[in-house]
Amino acid sequence: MKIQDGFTIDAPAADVWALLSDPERVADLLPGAKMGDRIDDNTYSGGMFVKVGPLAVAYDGTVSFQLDESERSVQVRARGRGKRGMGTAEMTMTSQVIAHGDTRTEVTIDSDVVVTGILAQMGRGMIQVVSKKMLQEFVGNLTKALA
Amino acid sequence: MIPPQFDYHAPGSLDEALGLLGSLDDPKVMSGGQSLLPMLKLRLASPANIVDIGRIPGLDTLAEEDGFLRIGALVTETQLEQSALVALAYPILLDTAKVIADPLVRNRATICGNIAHGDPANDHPATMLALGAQLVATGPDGARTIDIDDFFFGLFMTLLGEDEILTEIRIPAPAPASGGAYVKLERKVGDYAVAGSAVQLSLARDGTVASAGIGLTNLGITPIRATAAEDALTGQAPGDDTIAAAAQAAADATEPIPDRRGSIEYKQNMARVLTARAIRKALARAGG
Amino acid sequence: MATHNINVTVNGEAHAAAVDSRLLLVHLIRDDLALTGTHIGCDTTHCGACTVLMDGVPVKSCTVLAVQADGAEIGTVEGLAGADGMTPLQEGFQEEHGLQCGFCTPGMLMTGTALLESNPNPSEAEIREAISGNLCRCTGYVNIVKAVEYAAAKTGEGD
Amino acid sequence: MAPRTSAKICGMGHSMKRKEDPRFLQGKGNYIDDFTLPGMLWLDIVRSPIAYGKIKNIDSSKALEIPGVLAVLTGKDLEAYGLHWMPTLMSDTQMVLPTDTVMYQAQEVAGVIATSRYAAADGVAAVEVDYEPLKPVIDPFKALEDDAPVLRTDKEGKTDNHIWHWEAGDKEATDRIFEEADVVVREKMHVPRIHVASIETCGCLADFNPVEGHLTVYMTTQAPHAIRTVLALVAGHVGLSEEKIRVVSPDIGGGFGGKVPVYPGYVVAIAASVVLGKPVKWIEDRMENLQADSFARDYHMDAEIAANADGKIRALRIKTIADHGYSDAQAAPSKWPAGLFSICTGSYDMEQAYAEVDAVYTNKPPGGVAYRCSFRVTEAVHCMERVVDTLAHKVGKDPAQLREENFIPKEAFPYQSPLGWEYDSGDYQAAMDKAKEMIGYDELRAEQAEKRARGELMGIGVCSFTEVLGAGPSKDFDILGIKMFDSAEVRVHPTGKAIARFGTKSQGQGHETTYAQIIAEELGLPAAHVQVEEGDTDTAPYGLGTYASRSTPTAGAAGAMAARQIRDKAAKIAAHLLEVSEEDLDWEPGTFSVKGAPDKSVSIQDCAFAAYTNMPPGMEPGLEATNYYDPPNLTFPFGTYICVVDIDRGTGEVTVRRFVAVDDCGNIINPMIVQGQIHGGLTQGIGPALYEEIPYDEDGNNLAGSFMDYLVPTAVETPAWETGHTVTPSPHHPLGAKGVGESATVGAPPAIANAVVDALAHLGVTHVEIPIRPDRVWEILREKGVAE
Repeated sequence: MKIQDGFTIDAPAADVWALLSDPERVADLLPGAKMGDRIDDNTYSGGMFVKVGPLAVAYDGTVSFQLDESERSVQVRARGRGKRGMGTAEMTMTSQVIAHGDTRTEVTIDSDVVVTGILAQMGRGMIQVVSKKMLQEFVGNLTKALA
Repeated sequence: MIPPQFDYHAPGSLDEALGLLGSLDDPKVMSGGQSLLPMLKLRLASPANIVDIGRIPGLDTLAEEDGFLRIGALVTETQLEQSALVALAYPILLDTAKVIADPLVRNRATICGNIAHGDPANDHPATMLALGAQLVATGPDGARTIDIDDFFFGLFMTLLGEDEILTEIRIPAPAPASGGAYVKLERKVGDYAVAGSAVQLSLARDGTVASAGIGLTNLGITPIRATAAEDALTGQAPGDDTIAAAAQAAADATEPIPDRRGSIEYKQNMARVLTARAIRKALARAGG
Repeated sequence: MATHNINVTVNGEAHAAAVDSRLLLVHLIRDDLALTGTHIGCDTTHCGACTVLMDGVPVKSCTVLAVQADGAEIGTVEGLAGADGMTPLQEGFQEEHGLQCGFCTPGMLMTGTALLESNPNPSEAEIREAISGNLCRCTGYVNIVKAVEYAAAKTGEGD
Repeated sequence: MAPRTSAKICGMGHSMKRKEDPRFLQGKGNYIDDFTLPGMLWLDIVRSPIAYGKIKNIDSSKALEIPGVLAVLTGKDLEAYGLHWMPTLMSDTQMVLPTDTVMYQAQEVAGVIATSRYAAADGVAAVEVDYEPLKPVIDPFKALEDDAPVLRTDKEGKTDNHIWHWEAGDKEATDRIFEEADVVVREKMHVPRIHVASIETCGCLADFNPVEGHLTVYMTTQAPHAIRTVLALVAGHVGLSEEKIRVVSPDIGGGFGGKVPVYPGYVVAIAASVVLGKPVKWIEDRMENLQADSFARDYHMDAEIAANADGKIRALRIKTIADHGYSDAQAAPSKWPAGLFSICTGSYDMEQAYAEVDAVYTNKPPGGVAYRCSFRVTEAVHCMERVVDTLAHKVGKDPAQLREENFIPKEAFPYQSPLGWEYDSGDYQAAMDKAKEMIGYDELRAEQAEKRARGELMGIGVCSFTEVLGAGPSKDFDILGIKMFDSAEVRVHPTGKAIARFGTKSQGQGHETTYAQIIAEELGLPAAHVQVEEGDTDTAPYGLGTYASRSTPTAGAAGAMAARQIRDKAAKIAAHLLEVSEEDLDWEPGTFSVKGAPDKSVSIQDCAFAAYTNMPPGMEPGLEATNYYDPPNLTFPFGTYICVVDIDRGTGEVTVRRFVAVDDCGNIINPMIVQGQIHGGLTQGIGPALYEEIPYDEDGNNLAGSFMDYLVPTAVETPAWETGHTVTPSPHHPLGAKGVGESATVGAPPAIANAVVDALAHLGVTHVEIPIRPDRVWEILREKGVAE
């Protein structure tokens, strides 16, 4: 499932890029995400906790970052295995920082979310809603962090 | 399918229940268990503790008092269906109860549980929105009343605190010349709604609509109150054009999620069609 | 995980059992009490193969915890009639060919029994509505409806 | 037709109450989950959440820490015994447990064995499997594209996802007719993947005795003997030889074809019992059942009819893509990879036909069970009956009339179809006339016209199907080389009571009653005195089992033949007792009497007693016979179904207002049971027509994996079926019977679909895909501008 989002903010592109290219800070802004140990240059262990009312799923997995300094673009790829046999989740999120003059910056976010297992089967469209909401919160947190 | 491990508690009083909710790790309230137990069996939920309020005396009120119909936490759908009072004065509640799951589930499922679960696909929320119900949440500091309009705020998310129990629903007794109806479209009997529309209205002496409440099921991430649709009816003579306008306003208030039950467009149109039907049925019952 | 000591009466016989919190009533009935007439057909409370009477009310025993049945009277298909007899409803199922593979039948019988208890002369629509929580894959329901009607008529004659 | 025997004997034609009912009605059935053995362990299965991917690691350590969990079996464990793959009934291969790759969501990945079902379930949740997901191939058409990834990399040299090509008929001659025909109509349609959804899921209890090397498997199988042979073939190399395997099929809670194949769970349970030396029980839950096995259909068909301007059909041409999932695990006769799809010319006489099917691998569970269908007959009939309606609308003829004008006339039987079948008998017009009369066809057409004028949507759907049953004649039909005969062994005891054992296995069809009636018909013993047994390979004669409506055509015939052998011997005994020659005897069911002196008689019971006490000199004692019946041809039941629907212009909901089913299954053994079979089949026809489907999303998630979304009709959706019948006996079956279990499942979906299309035909609609969901109908209503 592909989700496109983005925002424009009154901040210099360099500041925005400095934040978005720092894996640990990005992880802080993702709701429910927890960054673990660094596995290699680009990869960390990590966890994700999603709670929707009585329904709660915890994923354990890895997060990898691919930075493209020249394009000011970062691809975050998170892969997790749900605890208690709850299936898998994989998210690829590509963010690009585009300068509009010196003080205005646009960030585009393209995400692709693949959820398998019982949540995808029984979710009645829930994954779509939850993914969108998480992304919106992320954008909100990002905006706040840059303000 | 086998539920995960948990501890089970059956308090004998409301105070004891509230004490358990305050002291236990990761507690979950259960009344009829007809939504919770399937989730446990699918291991979609795994609370450490279940607090079964089913043995608490005094939570089974189903009666009209002080201008309200009071529905206690343990009143089952079947009790609602079998109530002469409900059939006579609150036919919209009977409509709703009759289309929830199946008769066997309804023997254990409770109305309060249906509301507290916060599922936008459940049927009672729309009806309670249409009826302008008040919810009594009892917590460690006593009872508070929550307006149904404020109760649902996200997918499966309600204002009910984790240390609170939804102990009662209070529905204002209908004005004279009132009528209500719940119309649900389902893929087959017992299914969650493709869409559902609850309409409760009252008529003025001149035949115009004096008041209207409209709630919608499974047409967004929360149950929806269609206020624009209510406004479109209120004060109007309920002719075809008015009904069509109100039904369209109800459709416009929806943000359905596309799934196996249909596309966004289909569901929005069903909001329109079902609302028009519910209005007509409510009008007929109001004697209009 | 806590163990609870419960007392249930099943088909008139009192049983004391120590059950885990999560034990489902249907497993207590089938595995612990060896009353295998009550079946399991789904996980999501849809099929009704596990229907039993709990204090006279038909419920899906896969969606009730055994501990919730503490102090309750449970009725299963084995308790409907004496050793060689059949109730008018059981008879109706045979006379009207209301069963084929027999797997849903105990659940249907429990639901039907409760229906006739509360509504001795149900219409076809009422019967269909009453059994709408019990799935049958074999009969197409027509003969199940007739079986309930047979029992209603037979019981009515005796009045 | 009046029964030949008295009500006391209760032979053919009596609506005898079922002998199996009392135990089912009193909760005393013996279904698989009701069995318990001392020391029994439980198997539960870890399943893949992803549709396609590599297994990087399976960590069982946390599961093994759970109290009661004894072992976790993986593909690597089975590989050590060469048991990680097994053959399918179609000679493809299927994983028991994977060693490196999973191919569909819910595939079996590991088995957890524990001392209770609760511990086993906890163990399953605690096994941690790391996957490297791969992009699954879900769409069979995309699977055939050049750049599609090759899924079966285990097959050496496999370079695409194509499984096989099958065709029937004369392509060139058919094409020639299409080139010159006045009218050509064409519809593309999908008969989607559906599930048998018997209320009992699959399961087994495997009990290996390590001292004797003997294995008993109690299992939900419709074909116990074939399963025993397959087990011996699969596991012979580890010491399980056929004389040491006993398969017992107890009471089955519905089969419908879903309990024919060997599923991995059975094999894992057997392996676990062998490894641990204890009985191991495996019972599938509903979600496992709906996600991993028992799938049927999934045929994408492109059908064309060439006709004269007046609607006379000249030729049929069908091209089909069959989605088989990751393995061809159909339960079909070996020489018939597309089953009996070539019955697609149906009830209509035409010059030529050509049908082809290409089977494809995708990342779905293995599919293709013969779900209440004699191997792809459902797909064939849906296709033909839909496109015939398209032709009727195209040439402006009433669909019933167009059918009548194209029926194979009754004088033309035995009829040679252009695709190679020899239809045994038929009178299609009689069934049509009866159905039209029962439903009041002309009045309904008048009502429809009035309603249409008012803008209301009402449709009348007709389906005149022909089935092909009774696989089968050994020259053409086998499964893994085993010819598809079936068998009966009848023993009459000294007191005139009998036991009859059969190679088939009832799953609700009432064999304990109907087989007893067949024996009663032939021997004149009361059916109540004939005990019928099936399902235990140690006691019953070898047979291929019950599916594809084959029990009556094969085992039923075997029972009649065995009974006739007994009667022949009894006649010799009677002649001896009456001191006359055999030629001087008359036979009335149950009694031999002397010609011209009817008061000089002996009963069959007298003969039975004499067979053990006073047999003629030189005669072998006893009164029993065994017959293996190899049918000379298949049987061709038929019928006409007419259905009336109303469509809600607001919501798109379709209501089946009336449904009349007139069936002709030849001579009838038990009218009550036949009617019950029709009722059930019709309900399994309205299911796929309006509600049931197993869809997948692009990631391979099964979107109808529970009864929450797999919409089995309840008593509320199901109409009050109206049934009738005509009788056209099969000329070659010993009883003139044809078999009936599946006609209604086959005939109902096109009748309903045709009714919906008929309601919309004046708007230019020619086709609606099944299941005909309200949203699907509403989209059409909106497009045509008639939505409310």
